[in-house]
Amino acid sequence: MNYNKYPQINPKSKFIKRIYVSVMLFVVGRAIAAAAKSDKVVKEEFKNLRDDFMMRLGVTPNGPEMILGKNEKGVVKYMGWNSKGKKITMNMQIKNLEAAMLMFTFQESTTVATARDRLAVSGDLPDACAFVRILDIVETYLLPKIIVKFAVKRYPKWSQMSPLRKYVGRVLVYTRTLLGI
Amino acid sequence: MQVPSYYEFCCRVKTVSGHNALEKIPSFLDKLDAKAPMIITDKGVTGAGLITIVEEAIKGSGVEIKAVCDDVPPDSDLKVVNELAKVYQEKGCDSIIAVGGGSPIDTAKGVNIVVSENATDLMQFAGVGVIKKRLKPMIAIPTTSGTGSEMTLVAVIADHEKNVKMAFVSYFLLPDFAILDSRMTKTLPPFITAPTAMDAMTHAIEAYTCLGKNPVSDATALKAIEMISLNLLKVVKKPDDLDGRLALANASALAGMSFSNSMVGMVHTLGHATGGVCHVPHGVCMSIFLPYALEYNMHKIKNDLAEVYFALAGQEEYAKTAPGERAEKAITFVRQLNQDLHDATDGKHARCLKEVFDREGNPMVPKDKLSDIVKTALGDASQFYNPEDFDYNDLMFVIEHAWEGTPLDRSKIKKG
Amino acid sequence: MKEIIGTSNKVLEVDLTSGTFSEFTISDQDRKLYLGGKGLGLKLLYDRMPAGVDPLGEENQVAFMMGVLLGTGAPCAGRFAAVTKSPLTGIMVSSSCGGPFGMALKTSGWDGLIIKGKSDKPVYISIDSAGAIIKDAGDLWGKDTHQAQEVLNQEGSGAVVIGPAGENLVSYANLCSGHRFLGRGGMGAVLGSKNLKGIVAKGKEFKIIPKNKAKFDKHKKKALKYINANPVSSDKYRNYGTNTHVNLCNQGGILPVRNFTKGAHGEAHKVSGETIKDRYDTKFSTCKPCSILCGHKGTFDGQERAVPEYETVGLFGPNLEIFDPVKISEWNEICSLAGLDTISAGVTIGWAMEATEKGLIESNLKFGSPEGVSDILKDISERKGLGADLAMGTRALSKKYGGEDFAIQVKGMEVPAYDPRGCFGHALGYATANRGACHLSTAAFSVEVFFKMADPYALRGKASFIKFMENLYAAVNSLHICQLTAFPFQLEPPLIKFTPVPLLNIFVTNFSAIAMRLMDVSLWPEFWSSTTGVKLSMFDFLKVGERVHVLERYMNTREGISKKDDTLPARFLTEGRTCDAKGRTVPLEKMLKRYYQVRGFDQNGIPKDKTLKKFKIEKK
Amino acid sequence: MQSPDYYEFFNQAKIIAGNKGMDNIPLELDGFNAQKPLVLMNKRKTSSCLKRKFINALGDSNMTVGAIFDDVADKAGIGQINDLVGLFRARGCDSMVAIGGGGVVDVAKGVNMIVSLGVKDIFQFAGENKIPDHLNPLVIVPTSYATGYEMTNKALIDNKRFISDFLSPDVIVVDNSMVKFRNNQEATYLSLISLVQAVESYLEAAHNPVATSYAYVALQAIKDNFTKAIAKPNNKKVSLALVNGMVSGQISFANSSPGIVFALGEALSFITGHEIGLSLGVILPYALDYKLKNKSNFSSEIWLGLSDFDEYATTPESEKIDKAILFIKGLLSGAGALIPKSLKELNISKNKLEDIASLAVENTNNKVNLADCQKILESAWQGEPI
Repeated sequence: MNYNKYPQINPKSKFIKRIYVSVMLFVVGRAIAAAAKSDKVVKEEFKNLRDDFMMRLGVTPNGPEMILGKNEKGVVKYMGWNSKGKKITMNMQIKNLEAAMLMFTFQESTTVATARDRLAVSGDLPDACAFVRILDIVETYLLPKIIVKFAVKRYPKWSQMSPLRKYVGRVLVYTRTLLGI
Repeated sequence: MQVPSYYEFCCRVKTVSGHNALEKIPSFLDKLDAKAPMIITDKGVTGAGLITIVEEAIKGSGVEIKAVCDDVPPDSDLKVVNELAKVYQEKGCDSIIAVGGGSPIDTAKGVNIVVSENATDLMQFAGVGVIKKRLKPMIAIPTTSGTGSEMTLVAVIADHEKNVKMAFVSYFLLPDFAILDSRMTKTLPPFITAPTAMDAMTHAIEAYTCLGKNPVSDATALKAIEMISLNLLKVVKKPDDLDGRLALANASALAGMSFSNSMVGMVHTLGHATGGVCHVPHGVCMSIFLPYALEYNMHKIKNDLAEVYFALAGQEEYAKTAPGERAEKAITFVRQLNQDLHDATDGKHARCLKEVFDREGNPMVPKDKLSDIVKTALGDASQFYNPEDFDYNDLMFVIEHAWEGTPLDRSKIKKG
Repeated sequence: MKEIIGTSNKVLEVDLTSGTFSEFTISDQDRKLYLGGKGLGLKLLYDRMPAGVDPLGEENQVAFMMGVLLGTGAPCAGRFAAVTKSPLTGIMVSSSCGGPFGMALKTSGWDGLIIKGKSDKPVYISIDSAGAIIKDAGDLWGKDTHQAQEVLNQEGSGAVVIGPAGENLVSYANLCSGHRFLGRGGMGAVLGSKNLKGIVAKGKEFKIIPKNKAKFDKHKKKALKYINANPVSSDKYRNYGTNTHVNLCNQGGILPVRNFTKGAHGEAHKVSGETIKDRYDTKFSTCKPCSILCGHKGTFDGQERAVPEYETVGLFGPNLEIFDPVKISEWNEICSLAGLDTISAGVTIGWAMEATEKGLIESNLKFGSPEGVSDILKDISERKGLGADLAMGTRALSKKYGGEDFAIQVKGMEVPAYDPRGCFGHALGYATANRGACHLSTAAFSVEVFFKMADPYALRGKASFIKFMENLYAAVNSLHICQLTAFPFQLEPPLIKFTPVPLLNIFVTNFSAIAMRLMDVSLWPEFWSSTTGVKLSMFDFLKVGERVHVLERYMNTREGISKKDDTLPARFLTEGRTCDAKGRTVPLEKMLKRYYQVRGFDQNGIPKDKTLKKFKIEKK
Repeated sequence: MQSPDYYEFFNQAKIIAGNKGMDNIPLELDGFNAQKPLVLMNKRKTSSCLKRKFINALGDSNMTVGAIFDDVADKAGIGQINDLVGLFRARGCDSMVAIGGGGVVDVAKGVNMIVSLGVKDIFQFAGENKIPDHLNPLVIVPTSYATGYEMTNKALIDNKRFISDFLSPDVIVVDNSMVKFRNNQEATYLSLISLVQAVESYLEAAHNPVATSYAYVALQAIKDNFTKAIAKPNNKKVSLALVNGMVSGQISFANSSPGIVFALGEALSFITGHEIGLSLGVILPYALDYKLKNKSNFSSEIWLGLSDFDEYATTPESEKIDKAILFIKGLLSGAGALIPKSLKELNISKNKLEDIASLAVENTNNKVNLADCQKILESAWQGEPI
């Protein structure tokens, strides 16, 4: 048989999608850090987490990823995209780039993605749960209602999040995300 | 039947069911060319003389049982695993037969990891998909027909010294064979049969109503529900009804297939926590919380629940009931089932948390523990598969009713 | 001697069951629509035989059809055709032969002979102008083809017989007349199943005179001029016989080597016609009458034997990786005497060798070693041991033992010695040929590879090119005249002769539809009309060809043939030849789709009603 | 319902179905510690773009593809298998991916036997349970073409049968970009295979609660989509559902004792060369009529698979089976000219029926009854119900 007719194939890297996902991860990371300062619920959630909390949200097998954790002062910070030398306590992996695309283009909400087993979590589960709850809140800050309605199971009511709190929060989160303070 | 735009389903276990299924064990071991199995089980099982049945079934087949270890505690841990692994290696076993409920089977899975990977520290294999090679042949023989852990790829093993619970997730943790033999569950006393069967029932119903549902898990779930509701009371009233026992065993296996693929929701969120905080048996929690969780999710699962009613009550009832009421009826049915079991077991089967007593007869769930339970519950992953979202207050609201045994005041449920 | 002007139009019908015979005349319409030979034979069987009969059963019939030109002295017209349902393929099969039987039957005043029914004991048929007598053949049974003919020829001037292979119902047993054969499709088994050892005709009772003698002679002169001018017919074939193909195929990479895996071989020249000519001093031994003179005999280590035809050489030689003409001629003789089709036999043994290699069967057959071949040939004709299985042909074999991917057959008929991966047009021809893998239904290999008049690997235009060739040869075989005249008659007319080949190539490859219209094939119809006195234009002639082809296709579809059967062995579709660096395989699907369109078949390969109507074929 | 006194059920495969399913292949293979698959296709049976789609799906994973061999023959033969073993080893592959159905999967299983067990001759494994050990991971990506054995524990190589649990695939990836039907003929044939397989696992003889659950899934898929598929074969949703159904159908079939309809259809297509789906379609109605003669054959639950809860519940027990069979016949006649009404129409000459019947018996080693086969074929040929 003529082997050369059937060459070995190394599938290409999906450059554009990688960039898009990295950007989204960056934004989400910074936004969470920001929300941890601006929103009391998020703050609360983080307070309950272990002190050396350090999580990685990434895409298998070869990234992109983002690291988020508490620094020595216990302040929640976005810690960049390289987990080297960091002690990860909770690791959240999206099974593949396409799955990440589905999530970050809001075709699949976190809930749906979890239900469809597109995420693999290792480390202490309670932290993971807290994190997903936080994610939901941050989404409500970052995104317009129409999108978030699909992304979260139930959109916060007046009682839980007054428009005032929401819009002020949104402004704060955005500015902090951009400036990184 | 709606096909979700994406789903996964996997159940690599070869299921063997029958009144004399045990007799097949030698040939199965032979298939995996193993001839020196080690039996892992707990005192309860040996006490009930079930191991002798297994030994009888294997005797004179060339397969030699090298070791029988029945000292697996209800809350097994790393220490036990390592001890058993040592035994396994010393006795030169080449396969594992796990007999019993969740605890022995999980322990056996742990042992299998240690002996197959020659691991010194089991914990380095904790997490999802860390184990990447086939483990030693393993046969699971459930004796409770409830947990379905013979069908799951998860093993939860605690390390009481470090005081952590670690989850091991890998398809290689699935036993090669699950053997359902009516003789194995025959001697299970009614007041235990009831909650374990309700445990399976919960698996099936949640599998059918929660977010991870898919066509295959739906099909198996429906079958499971049907078989349980047809047989449970019969068996509880007449414990040595072998056909009934076998049906329940099958149902539990089917339920296991379903929920290990579609995952479970609120019932387990609360159930795990209650078990964790107050050490209430898993099955008991399940049977108590089931109706409440269904009520809480009602507005999201109306249609699915209506279909569940078909399996619960049978076609005649289903046909008689107006489409709009079927979902409600399903909940009533479950409540009634609990009630009937309560009567049939002269009160041993608990309908609400305050009815749960330990052997000494003192209540296991004091009201002041509820908030702890809920706090723990919020850390349970199963919440993400629940159709409706919930926070601390929601859970408190539900569990308080479950404690009292009063139906939920639906108006108070926050609908998204 | 009595004379027949044109045609007698009398057909003799012998019923072996009842032992009676009758005669009928061919209607003028059938004559005009189907000419004679193959075409008319098919039509007669279509009218007489229901679909779905068992080829080896009583209901199957055999039609021997004498061509219109037979006996007129037209060049290369000493041929007759036979048509029946094949036990090898289960569908219609037709074959053509240059043996003396044709002339004998025709000059006994018969244009055709139909055999039906089944005798309960071995018999032979003796024919003269008065009719047929069925005689006991008890002592002929078991005799080989030559002995049998010697006996029969005492009663007449030409006979056709089966050998032991036919008697034992080997599904690719053939008929022998003189030293020529009705080769393919297992007609021998059909006669065998009817317990009919042979047929002999008295002959020399009538003289055949063309209606329009003057016109006839004019064309005869022209024809002879062409034949003697054409290098292929006057030089290659006349000197080396069909074996001149060996070198041409080897250069073209379409030689069957090691059960069709290689496509070419360094030692091929050892078995080429050229080598054979100067090593085994060959003499003519041809059909009568003939003006091309391709048939030869030679002396192979002391013994005079017929020089094997190219197919035989190709499939017993390179295809088994054996390059010894002596061996090949010996096996050829075994087959001739036993009455075995050498093509099917060669391919079947090739399959057996590969199957042995792959552990599917056990035998002592090995590529490159002549050991065991002559034994297995005898076993096949006697259905002994492994031979009994090989006697089923490769299709049945491979269904039983596996190895369908290297069972080199189409519709059950083994593929002749041209590897279709080197000539895609020819490949399409194999897939669509009515009787199964048949090199004669298009002979496209010659145009694509020998004369380089079309790009062998191009797909454009192949469909209409193949359609044209199929029609042409169907018509030629209905005249009926030797197909080798195609070279002189097609290539010698001025238009083609004086156009440079590269130009032709471009034209045929890209505009085949038009190119085919410009092809001058008038010589053939002229012969026919000058003999019968019935007008037949060149386009009528080609239309007859198309009619014959469509009729045969339609008859086959009634036996269950459809697109699924118009395919090639997996080997040709999935493996490249080792001689081809590109490892090309046949892209059949594409060509087939187009072919069905130009043929007027639906996409499942069934002739459309309007197509049948167009050719006056009434649906049954 | 009660469960039978004894049954076994096995489905080795993890089913991944739906949007972007193929993107999981690298991860799944990694779970088996495999990084370099040999990929098989049959370019004559699957549309050409699938190769590209597959490669794209692997983008941005660390996985290399040893080779994509798209020249697999329609029927598996040892020759090609040996060639591919050579390619497999030359490229240092460690796993198999089969895209499509029929020969592709059989060849993949054949290659897998040799490379996993390091043997020369695989025919020693022909027969039941002859394979001694686990094989390398095998991933199957079904397309719009199937023959009925792909997802099962069976393989057919050089017309020899291999049956062993170790032959079942490890992962089945139904990706909606791979399953689009090329024409409604393809859709019909594929559906008919799973229809027959599902229906036959409802036979009392093989009644098995787990298997019937899978059969239920298959029937539901067909019931909802069969007619649509004939109208719009290239509708993604429909084809996804049907191929899903096909997978479940095959799994139920693999766990039920061989049924007479499938056996006959298989034998018919083997002898006549017609697509198995077509053969099944012609035989099914006549076989059903034959079975009807003693209803005990069927479990009335089959009607649940072909209707919905309400309809099922409101149908009196005695009519369920009749309704089910009526419904199936309805489906078939809905396919119109795609399924001939009789074997005669297929131009199958009568003298072949005998061989077909006996082959069917032989293939199921006498698990089906010759007389039944003959009767069914006879009536299917005539086109008249028994």
